Formats: sequence, C-alpha cells, structure tokens
Amino acid sequence: MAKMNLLQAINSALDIAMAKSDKVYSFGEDTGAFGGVFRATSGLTEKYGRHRNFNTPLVEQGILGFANGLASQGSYAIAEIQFGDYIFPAFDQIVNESAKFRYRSGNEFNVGGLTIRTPYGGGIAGGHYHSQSPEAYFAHTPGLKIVIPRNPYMAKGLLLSSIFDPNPVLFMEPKRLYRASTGEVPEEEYTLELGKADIVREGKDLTIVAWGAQVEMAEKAAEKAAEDGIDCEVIDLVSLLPWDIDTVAESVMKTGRLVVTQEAPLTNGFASEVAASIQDKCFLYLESPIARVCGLDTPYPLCHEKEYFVDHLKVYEAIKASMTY
Amino acid sequence: MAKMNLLQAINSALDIAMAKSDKVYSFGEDTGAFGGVFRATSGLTEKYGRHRNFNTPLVEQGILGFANGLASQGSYAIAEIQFGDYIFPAFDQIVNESAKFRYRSGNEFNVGGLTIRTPYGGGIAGGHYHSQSPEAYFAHTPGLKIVIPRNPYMAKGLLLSSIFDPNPVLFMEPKRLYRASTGEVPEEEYTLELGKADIVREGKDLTIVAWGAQVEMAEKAAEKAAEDGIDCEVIDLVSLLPWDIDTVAESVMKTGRLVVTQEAPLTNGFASEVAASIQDKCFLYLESPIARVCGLDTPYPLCHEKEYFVDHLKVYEAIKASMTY
Amino acid sequence: MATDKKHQLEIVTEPQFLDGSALQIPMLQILKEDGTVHKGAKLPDIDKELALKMFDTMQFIRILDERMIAAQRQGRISFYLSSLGEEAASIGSAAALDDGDMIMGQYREQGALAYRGFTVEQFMDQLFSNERDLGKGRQMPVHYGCAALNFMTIASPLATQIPQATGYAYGQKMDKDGKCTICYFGEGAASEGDFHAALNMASVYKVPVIFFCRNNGYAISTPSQGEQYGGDGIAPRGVAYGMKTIRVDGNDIFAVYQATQLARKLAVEDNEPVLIEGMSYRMAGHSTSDDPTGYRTRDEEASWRAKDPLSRFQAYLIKKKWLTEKDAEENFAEKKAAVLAALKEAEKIPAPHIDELIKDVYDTPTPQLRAQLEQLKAHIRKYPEAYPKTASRIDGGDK
Amino acid sequence: MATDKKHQLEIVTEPQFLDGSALQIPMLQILKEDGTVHKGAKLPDIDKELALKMFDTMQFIRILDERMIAAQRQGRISFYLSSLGEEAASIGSAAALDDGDMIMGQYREQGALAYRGFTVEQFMDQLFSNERDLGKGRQMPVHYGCAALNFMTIASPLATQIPQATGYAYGQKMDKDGKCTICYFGEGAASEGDFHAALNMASVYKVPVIFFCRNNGYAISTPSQGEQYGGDGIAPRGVAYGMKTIRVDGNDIFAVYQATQLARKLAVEDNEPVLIEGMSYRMAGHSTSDDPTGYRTRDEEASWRAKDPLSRFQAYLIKKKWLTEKDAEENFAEKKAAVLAALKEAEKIPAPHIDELIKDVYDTPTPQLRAQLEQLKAHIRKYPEAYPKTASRIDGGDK
Ligand SMILES: Cc1ncc(C[n+]2csc(CCOP(=O)(O)OP(=O)(O)O)c2C)c(N)n1
Ligand SMILES: Cc1ncc(C[n+]2csc(CCOP(=O)(O)OP(=O)(O)O)c2C)c(N)n1
Ligand SMILES: [Mg+2]
Ligand SMILES: [Mg+2]
Repeated sequence: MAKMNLLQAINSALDIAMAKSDKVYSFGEDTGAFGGVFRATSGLTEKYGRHRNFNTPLVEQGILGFANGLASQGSYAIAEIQFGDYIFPAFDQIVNESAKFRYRSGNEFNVGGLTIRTPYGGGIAGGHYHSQSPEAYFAHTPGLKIVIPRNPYMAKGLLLSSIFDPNPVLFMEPKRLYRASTGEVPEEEYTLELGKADIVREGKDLTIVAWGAQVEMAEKAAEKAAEDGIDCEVIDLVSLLPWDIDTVAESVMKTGRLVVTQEAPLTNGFASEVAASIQDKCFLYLESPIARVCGLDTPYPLCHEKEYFVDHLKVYEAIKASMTY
Repeated sequence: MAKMNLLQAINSALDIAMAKSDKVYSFGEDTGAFGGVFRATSGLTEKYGRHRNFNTPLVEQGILGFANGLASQGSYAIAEIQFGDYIFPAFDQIVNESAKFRYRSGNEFNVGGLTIRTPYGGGIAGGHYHSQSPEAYFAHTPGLKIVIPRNPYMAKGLLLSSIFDPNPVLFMEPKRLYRASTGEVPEEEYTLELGKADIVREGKDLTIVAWGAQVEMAEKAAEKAAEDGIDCEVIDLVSLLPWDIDTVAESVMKTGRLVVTQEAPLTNGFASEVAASIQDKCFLYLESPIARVCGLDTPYPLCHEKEYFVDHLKVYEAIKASMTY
Repeated sequence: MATDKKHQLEIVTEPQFLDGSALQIPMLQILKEDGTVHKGAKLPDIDKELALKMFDTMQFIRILDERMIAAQRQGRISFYLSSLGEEAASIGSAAALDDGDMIMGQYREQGALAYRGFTVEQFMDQLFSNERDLGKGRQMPVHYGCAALNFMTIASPLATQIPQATGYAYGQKMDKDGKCTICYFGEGAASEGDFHAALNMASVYKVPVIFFCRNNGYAISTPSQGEQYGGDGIAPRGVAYGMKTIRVDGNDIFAVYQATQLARKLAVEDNEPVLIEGMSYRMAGHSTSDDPTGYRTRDEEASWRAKDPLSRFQAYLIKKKWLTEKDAEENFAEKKAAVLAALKEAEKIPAPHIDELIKDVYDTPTPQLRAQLEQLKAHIRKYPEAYPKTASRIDGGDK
Repeated sequence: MATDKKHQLEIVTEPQFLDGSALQIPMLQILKEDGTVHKGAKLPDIDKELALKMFDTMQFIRILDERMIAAQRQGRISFYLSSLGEEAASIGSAAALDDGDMIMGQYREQGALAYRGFTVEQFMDQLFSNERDLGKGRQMPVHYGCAALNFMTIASPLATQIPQATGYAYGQKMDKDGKCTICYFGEGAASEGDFHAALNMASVYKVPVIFFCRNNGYAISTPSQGEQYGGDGIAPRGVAYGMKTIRVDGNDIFAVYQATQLARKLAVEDNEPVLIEGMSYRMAGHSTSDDPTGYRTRDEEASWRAKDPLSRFQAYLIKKKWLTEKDAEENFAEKKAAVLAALKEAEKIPAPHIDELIKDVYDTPTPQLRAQLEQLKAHIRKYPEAYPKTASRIDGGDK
C-alpha cells in the first residue's frame, strides 16, 4: 500500500496496464513526454516509448476516430480528452461509432479495447468551459459504459477494469479531487467490478445517491444530518451505464426516502434517470418525493461558482426537507 | 385554409419567413435548388435566389458553425441537418456554442436568429442511422429551445415562431409523418407559443404525455383504452426545452396517473425528466408509478423495427398496467 | 523542433498571394476511353488470370447492382445503392492489395468486397436482412462487413471511418505485420471534419494507410466543383498535409491498380500514408431513394457513359485476346442467373430471432436488457398478429 | 458543373507521387530582426501617427501582460494568458482593418482589442470578473468581448469561431456593407475539424473573411512541426482550398500590416477569402497554469527573444526619428502606472449581483429559472457566511 492522490492512482493504473500488454496505447493532447496538463500520463513515454504514450494533434474528433480504429484493430486504446468540456467535438465518434460498433456489425468487429479518460467537474474556478459535468449527455447511449471514481483507490481499480473491459468505457475523472483526494492504494494490480454501486455509508432513514466528486458532498451532508439524528445511507453509483438500479432500489425500500445529487444542471441530468427508475421500482415504499439536488439550468458560471456549486449544505437542506415532508 | 402534409406546412413556413425578411437564410446538405432530400426547401431558391436558400458542403459541424456566425451577425439562419442521426458532428457547435453564446458574452452577442431543422425518428425502415430520436441528448442544455410538432398545423405555426424567436431553437421534424400526416393549414402567417404544452384529448383517469410522432400512438392507445372505459387525457409536450411542467402537473393532479412515451431508448431519455419532475410535483396525487414506454436500450435495429418501435399497443398495455396497479 | 523549420523558410520582401493555381495536379491515365493504351505508358504488371479476375468482379458487380436496383423497384428490398460506373475504382485498388490488408469503405465499394471473395449468397443475405446476414439484419441494405475478409462493416455516418483507418493503420505499424489499411470515401465526405483529422494525424504518425477518395462528381445532388469545394478537388489537400499524393482516372482500372500498388509499397515499406484521388462519375442515382433528373442533365450522364470503366476494360481485354465478346456474354448470363437464384433463395430465409435484438449492445446483455427483452416477448405473445415476423418463432430462440 | 473541371485535367501516363515539397511557401518579411528594412522592400503606407498608435498599443499590451502574469502569481487573479512576443501579429493586422470589421479571436489577441479602443479599465473589469465586466463575470480572465468595438466575445472551445467567421462574413457580404471579418486562431486550433469546415465553406461561398493563423510554434506543450502537422505549416492548406494565401513574419509588424491590408482589399472588393499565416513564437508559458521548462529549452526561447517584435519596431521608429529612447521609456512608465491604478481599482469592485446568474440563458429567464434562483437565494439567506461574495447584497438586486 502507498499513499497516493487521485492523479497518482490513475498514473499507476496506466503504468500497470501498459506494462501488462504491448497493445496498450495512451494518447491525447499534450499527454506525451510532457505528461498531460494534469500530469496523469507523466513518466509513461520514458518507460514505454514515444509510440506507446504520445501527443495527438489538437482534434478531439480525430482522437476518438483514431482510438476507435486502433481499438477495432485489437489494441487497447486509452484516449485522453483534456477537459470534459472539450469532448463534444468527439460526440459523434463516441455516440454513433464507439457505442454502436459491435451491434451494427453483428459482432464481426468491436472497439471493446477503447477507454476514454477525461477530467470533469467544477470547483476549480474554471468557468463555462473548464467545469462541466457532461456525463448525462452520454448516459442515453446503449453500448457505452460510463464509470466515475470518487477517490484514488476506486480510480485505480476502476481504470484497470475499464481498460481491459471488452466494451468501450467513458472514464470520467473528478478533477477537483486530482490532488485533493488522497488515500491508501495498493501498488500492484487490482480491479473493481464495473456496473456495481458502492454503499459508502449505511443508514436507515434516507438514501443519498451520488457519483464522483459529489460523493464527498453526500457524505458531508450525511454527517451533518447525523447531528440532527438523521441516519443517511450514502450510495456511490460508480457506474452510470449500466447502472446498479437494484442496490439503490433495495436501499430505498429500506429507507423510504431518496436524495440524488449531481453537479450538472438539473434538467435531463442523470439524477432524473435515477429518480424516474426508483419511483417506478419503489413506488409503494416512498415516504416523500425523490429530491434532485443539482446545478441550476444555466451554463457553469465563473463569478458565482460558489453559489452555483452543489455543496453539502444544499444536500443537507434537501435531506431535511425530505425528512419533514 | 388548405390541405397540407407536414412537409408542405414546413415549406410554407419557410416561404413566409423568407418573404418577410431579407435576412432569413436557409441552407443545408442538398437543400438548394434541389430542395433537400425530403423536399422541405423546394421552390425557395427559385423564389429567393441561390444566396438565400443554398447547398452547403457536406459538413454538419460547419453548417452549425456557419449558422452560429450568421445568426450572431443579426441574420436569421435556418440550418437543416439532413437526418437527426447526423447532428452529432455539430454537437459541440450546438451545445457549447449556440446554447451559451448569449450567456457567456453577458448579452453582448447572441445567436437568437438560429433555427436548426432536422428530421428525426423511426418507422421508415431506416435502421441505426436514419431512425434515431436524439432530442434527449440536447435537453440537458440550458440556452437551447427544443420544439417538436405533431402535425402540419402545429409544424407551420411552431416553425414560424421558432425562426423569429430570439433564442436558438432546435426544431425536430417527425419524418414518418412528413407525407403521412395531413390536415387543414392556414396559408397565411400564424405563430404558436413555444414552451406551452397542448392538451389534445381531455380525460380524467390517466394522463399520457408524448411529443412529435408519438402523440399519434398516445391518441390511438387512448382510443383503445376508452373501449375499456378508461378515460385518458393526452398531452402533447410540443416544447421539450423549456417544457411546460405546469400543464402536465395539473393534469396528473387530476388523473393521478401518468404514462410517458418516447421513441428513443429508455435510459436518460426525456421521459425520465418528465417522470422525475412529476413524481416530485405530484407526489401526493399519484396512484400508481409513472410509467415510461420507450425504445429498448439498444441501437435502433432494422429487421426488428416493428418489435422495437413504441406502438399504440405498448402504450395501451402501460395504461392498463397503471390502472390496475 | 518547432523552430528548425522556421529557420529554413525562404524570405521574400514583396507580398505575393498564392491561390489554387499554385498547385494543379494532373491525372494518371493508362487506358484511353476506347480501351487502347496511351503511347509510352507502362502497363502495370497484371497477368491474364489477374486481369480476368478483375474483369469478372466488375461484371458481377455491374449485374448485382442493376438487378438489385430492379429488385428495389419491385418492392423486394427496401433500399439499394449501386456503384454503377465506379467499379474500376474499388476493384482496381482492391486487386493491388494483400488479402490481409484492412478495407474500410464508405458504401459504394461492393466491388472491393466481391474481389475479396464475398459470395453472392452473402451479398443477398445482407440485402434481405435475413438470419444468415453476418450483420444480423441490423443495418440497411449494402452495409456489408466481414471480419474473415478484412472488410470493416460499413456504417452510414460519413467520414467517421477515415480517422478510424489512421488508428487501425497505427496498430498495424506497431504490430509490424506488413499490412496496411485502405480507406475509401467520397469527395463529399472529404468535407467532413473527420477527414481533416484523419489525414493530418496520418501525416504526423506516418502510418501505412491509403486514403482513396472516389471523386464521382456528386454528393447526392450537390456537384463537387464549386459547391462541395472551391479548389482543385481533394488531391491538393494531401500535398498540404505533407503526404504522398496522386490523382488517377478512376475509370481506368490500370491507372487505379498501378497507383494503388505503388501506394501500398510506400505505405508498407516506408510507413508513408498516401492519398489517391480517383476521378469518376456516379452513373446512377445516389441510391434508389434518389432521382438525379432533378439536378443534372441526361447529356452530362451520356458524356460519362462513353468513359465507362467496364466497357473500356473489356475492349482492352478483347484486343489483347484474353477475352472474346462471346465469353463476355456467356459469363454475363451465367452470373446473372447466379444472382437471380441467390436472390430468390435469400428472400425466403427468415429474419433473425427476436432474441438477437439485445445481443452485441455489450459483449454480454446487461440484466436491464434481458428484462426489456422479456417484457417485449411477453407483449409479442399477447399480440402475435401485430408482430408476424417474429411471433411464430418467439419461443424457439437460443436462450 | 461537376464535369467541366475534369475535362481540364492534364493527363499524365506515368505515376508520380507529389508530396509537401511540391508547395513550399515563402515568408514575407519587410523589417529585419534588427529593425532595418530589407533592401528593395516597399514599406506599407503608414504615417507617423499610425505608426505610433501601433507602437503604443504594443507597448501597452506588453505591460499589461507582464503585470497580469505577476498579479496572478500574487493570487490577485485566478488565471492569465499573455500574448508576449506575438504583439505584432494581432496589432499589425488590426491596424490594417476598418473599425467596422468584425474581429473574432482565439484568446491571445488582446492587442487587436486594445487597438480598437478597449480601455485599461475594461480589461481589468473582465480580468477581475467584477460587476462592470461586459461579460458579467461569467467567463475566465482574458475572455473579452465588446459589441461596440466589433470584437466578438472570446470563448475557450478552440476553433469554433472559425466557421462562425465564415458565417458572419456571409451576412456581411449579403448586407453589402463593405465590411469584412478577421478570424484569429493558433496553428494548434487549425487541426480541429472546424478549421477545415470553415476554410472550405469560405472558399465555396466566396465571403469577405481573413483567416489569420498565429503559428507560434506550440499548442501548450505540443510543438507544431511534426507533432501538430506533418507538412509545411498551415499556409499550403489555403492553396488546397483554392484560397488566396500568404505567409508572413508574424514578428514584423510591417509585413503583417501590409499583408492584412491587401487581404482586406481582396476580401471586401472581390469577396475573396484569404488565409494569412503569421510565423511567430509564444514567448511565455501557454498560460499562468503552464510551465514551459517541461517541454522546451531556454536556448530556444533565447533565440526568439532576438526576434522580439516590440524591440524590432522600436528600433525602426528610433532610426526613423519618430520616437526617442526617452519617449519610449516615459511612455512605458506612464502606461505602467495606468495599468497599476486600474488594477487596484478593479479589484475593489464587487462581483455581479446574484440575480445576474439566471439572465441571458434565454432572452428572458424562464419560470423554471426564476424558481431555481429564488430557491438559491432562500438558501443563501439561510447560510450567508457560506456565500460571502453575494450574501450581503442578496436583497438589493434589480428585480
Ligand atoms: C454525417 C453524415 N451526413 C450526411 C449523410 C447523408 N448522406 C449520405 S450519402 C451523402 C452524400 C455523400 O457523397 P460522397 O461522399 O461524395 O459519396 P458518393 O455518394 O458520391 O459516393 C449524404 C449527404 C450521412 N450519411 N452522414
Ligand atoms: C476544443 C478544445 N480542445 C482543447 C482545448 C484546451 N486548450 C486550450 S489552448 C490549447 C492549445 C492551443 O494551441 P494553439 O491553437 O496553437 O494556440 P496558442 O495557444 O499557441 O496561441 C489547448 C489544447 C480547448 N480550449 N478547446
Ligand atoms: Mg461523391
Ligand atoms: Mg500555437
């Protein structure tokens, strides 16, 4: 075990994957010898050469097009998109290509070796275009997996699983936690199951569902609620596609109440999917409406970031409202 | 009044808009003198010249980039994307640019003159890439309006409103109905309010929410349910962004039951947003879980289209299940 | 280094604007329109057997295309898209490749696929979306694909396969397997952003890829010159990317073959990406959904009929005495009969079982998908008459 | 017509592959690195007043950039991005335009904006996201915009403004207002698909647009030559699109001015889109978040310091006797004082009111947005200490 931050955990996963198979490639804007603007890929060129870890020209649609082709050839392609905000030029390659590659060919071809890494989320004074949480844009796409770790331990195990999973995976990294989140992480290889939610705190009064950087807010809010004698269960969804509806449903059948929190704007976010599914599965168990605590329906603002951000206080208020409904 | 099909109604709206202002331009792949692959723009080049209605090179991101620029200059830019399935290369220009143009500039600049027209939906033996209903991909985007007509009368009035609305509008045309749906349409100019849902059938037992081509399925299902003595209210959402939550909530408070239907795959579709919002607003009124009747979570298949398609029978079954919950 | 290059720049002190005229790219032609060889032209190294295989494939594709356009008109298939007039481009280039090279097509490269050995039955199974279709009936007609023949499944979104070809070739280069990738696309698709990404990246990474642009004058109704691009076609872009580039007469199977053979050598031996622009003409409508009389003249079409690649090649072969008129006719009749027979057989084969609907979304169906399928099957059992294609076999699946 | 062009193609019978060497584009330079004029070079038509305005702007931007890098280090602003070493490119080109021409920048064109008359206070208001910022504090520092000065608001997504410039210019052409659009972007951004779309469409539509590529050798850490592109930079692409094209020394303000002036004439009088590639060097880090020692040498940086556009122009002006060393120094000190004063003032101005949060999403806030704002305000009232920037003024809004 070693103490690692989230970036180091990701770097360690990449290192292990590249050592494990010659067919693993890592690339993106500035990800070569320089190691990426966040340094997630640092040291990889030195260790594995400039043909295994390299810079791309500045073109996200090309990065994903190239990655799809490389994966279809039987390689493991790990493509970094520098910021989640810049993934949209690659939207067609991901949604129309990666996700449908196997299905449309009747399994003659697939891009299972593809993993897309991208930092996402706010709280870093990044304004409109360095703060977005675009996961919901992808969650409407059968064929894709979406995975979001909440801490270094999860990041390493999930990234290793994602890289070698036989399906294309969008792996979103909460950049606010890159250096802020540290913890004990095994130095050797290990994997964590995709598609499985994680109960990070048990409780009996109310369920909070979160993912990525919001798990911290959920936990903090749960602590604060505990002071009021409210016993919250906190579930980290971990995978958004496919997502572990059973774990959430079981929890809600126990607690009777659900708060879902996400950084992204409210409308048509993934919290809406969770709420829609759970009201269906747990209709007779619900004691109050499922609450969504989300960003406002505006672009991500710079100067009002603190106000816009979904912090633990907002989650806490939603808990109280739900308890007193 | 004249009898028009949906295509003719759209053509009539374009014609009126172009006659009304010199600053209205219409363009897209094959939309010039040829009139577009569905012929929605036919006759416009003849009437307004090849600089007002014209072909673009084959590049959707360019069409939207060009359209954003033209709209920011103070023109009305009507961009056609040949099929909704091919809108994804333009995703960045729509989601990161059109939608955020006004906000990010503090209202120094805007692309309010932009309207994006695109045919969408299945039922035409089009397989993966000529059948998608991508509305939900856009519905997570503050700053954009999304409008979908269900018949010729709505199409003309809504398109005219969209073109002159001071916000960018994504106008999605149910292509299955292009020639199939006909009706009386005024020949002169008229507009219909954006953001307002339309109660197309009143009822007291159960509410069905649909949009675009699915309204027909909802109505047929309601008729079939009426034979069983079930009295359904059918609401056409008309606008998905912003959407008329109040009209839906009022209806559900009356009926106590809600079925939402969409052609697109279930997960994170717009039906999820409707369900999530309404369970919140109408919690104490609901007598059964809100049902979503949607496409399966697969790419749109060719040979099993009939099975995949959300027809009135599936909606009818959901109604019965809800009534007997 | 970023700076080295700049030091080498030639300096001028008077402003001079270049334009398209600074780079006009000629077109390689070996066979003239009448099938005779240009004086002084060196023929590619093609023996009788190879020449006849190429000819056979051209003839087969011509028959298949004409027959299936008719089948569509008869309502037997929903859609078809022919390569009439462009057979030399795909077949001449495919013939110059190794069978292990990957082919990524747009949708008008049935010739390359037939050359690789896709059988008439396999074509028909795809066209009829029956349960034998390798693609499991999921895509529209002409979206062929076959892993065994290294022919990537066609998909409708244009140009997406071009950067994919760069990526595929990168893998081949790293595997050092001596193989390359050829990627076909239309001059219309070359307007897409993906084209730019693909060629620029290939030039940076130096991968064994051949970009073959079929410039057939139209993208559906949009004429290439002046409405698709303002310059001298697609080839100059290759030069701008610093890439080996050649333009050929796409209706001259020898020019196509020769350029592709040399391109393959550059790609495989030197890891040089190559751009080939083949000039041709789309003789039929864009697809069976299209009527070209809305945007071009019969005269224009006629002028191109004179350049027909099939009759041009046939004239050469007959002159060369590798073929007689009679052989050609007999072969034609034979192939036509085979096409008809296969068509009749394929249209009787049932559609894939409903259980196939949820397969291949992921490597294994998720629990959610299984539940959705079960729900659908229960629904079909309730209303069998509404879903006649699958209802009768619903409980005979393989689950 | 699609076919006309093909008839004109020159036919060759021997295969010959072209590559980047077929089109090497020279670089226009008028002022040598030491500020003397190339023998025989014709100076652009610039009088003393204009020359000093250009120089003044360069000096101002140099001071602003250096000062704000320091302010970021002191933690007074969160982020800054300088144009150190590239002042001639944006200022020389902006000076050759009409004030009514639209400017669309990437984010390193503060020089063009200052030339248009954006005041030091306006710069500071944006950098401090205060309530006077025209952009209402919504975007990161350096994302300036000003409708009154025809300077489109900067946005971070790269290259998106390039096809927008084509569209904007289309509107100008149709309005026949005699104006054009200039669009700046880096050589890195030129790899994006939007670049390809933009230039191809401009060439097809013949619109009055000037594409100005600032080739400064790097995109963050990625060197241009060999890692961003494989060919001879960006200019040859203009030729490939059939567009008027010129390459200039981006550190020579006279070369930039002259090329832009001629380009504007082509654009406005002939509706000819033009591509200008200005060769320069990004002297500082990409932004204050970047440390270039990780990817380039101090020697390389030093070699470019010798080509500095500001000292080059200053040397010329002094030789020409339009400026003395002393004037230059005094002006420098004066501007520096003004920058410091404006900085101190701007940082004291409060942030925009919380009510601004939901404005401009649409032309008027939707009921949903109003409800969301009310809910947020109620929350802030409950926890004022958690939101200190807005809590105290929360009920003094303009609603
Ligand atoms: C991304 C995308 N946009 C639009 C279409 C619709 N479409 C299908 S084929 C075609 C024209 C293609 O022209 P070209 O590339 O020249 O190929 P050709 O048909 O001439 O062989 C268009 C616009 C598509 N399939 N994909
Ligand atoms: C679409 C997009 N991708 C990535 C980025 C992140 N990014 C910001 S600047 C930059 C480098 C730009 O280089 P260049 O265009 O050469 O301009 P320069 O900074 O050298 O002036 C990158 C990769 C972005 N802003 N937008
Ligand atoms: Mg074509
Ligand atoms: Mg640069």
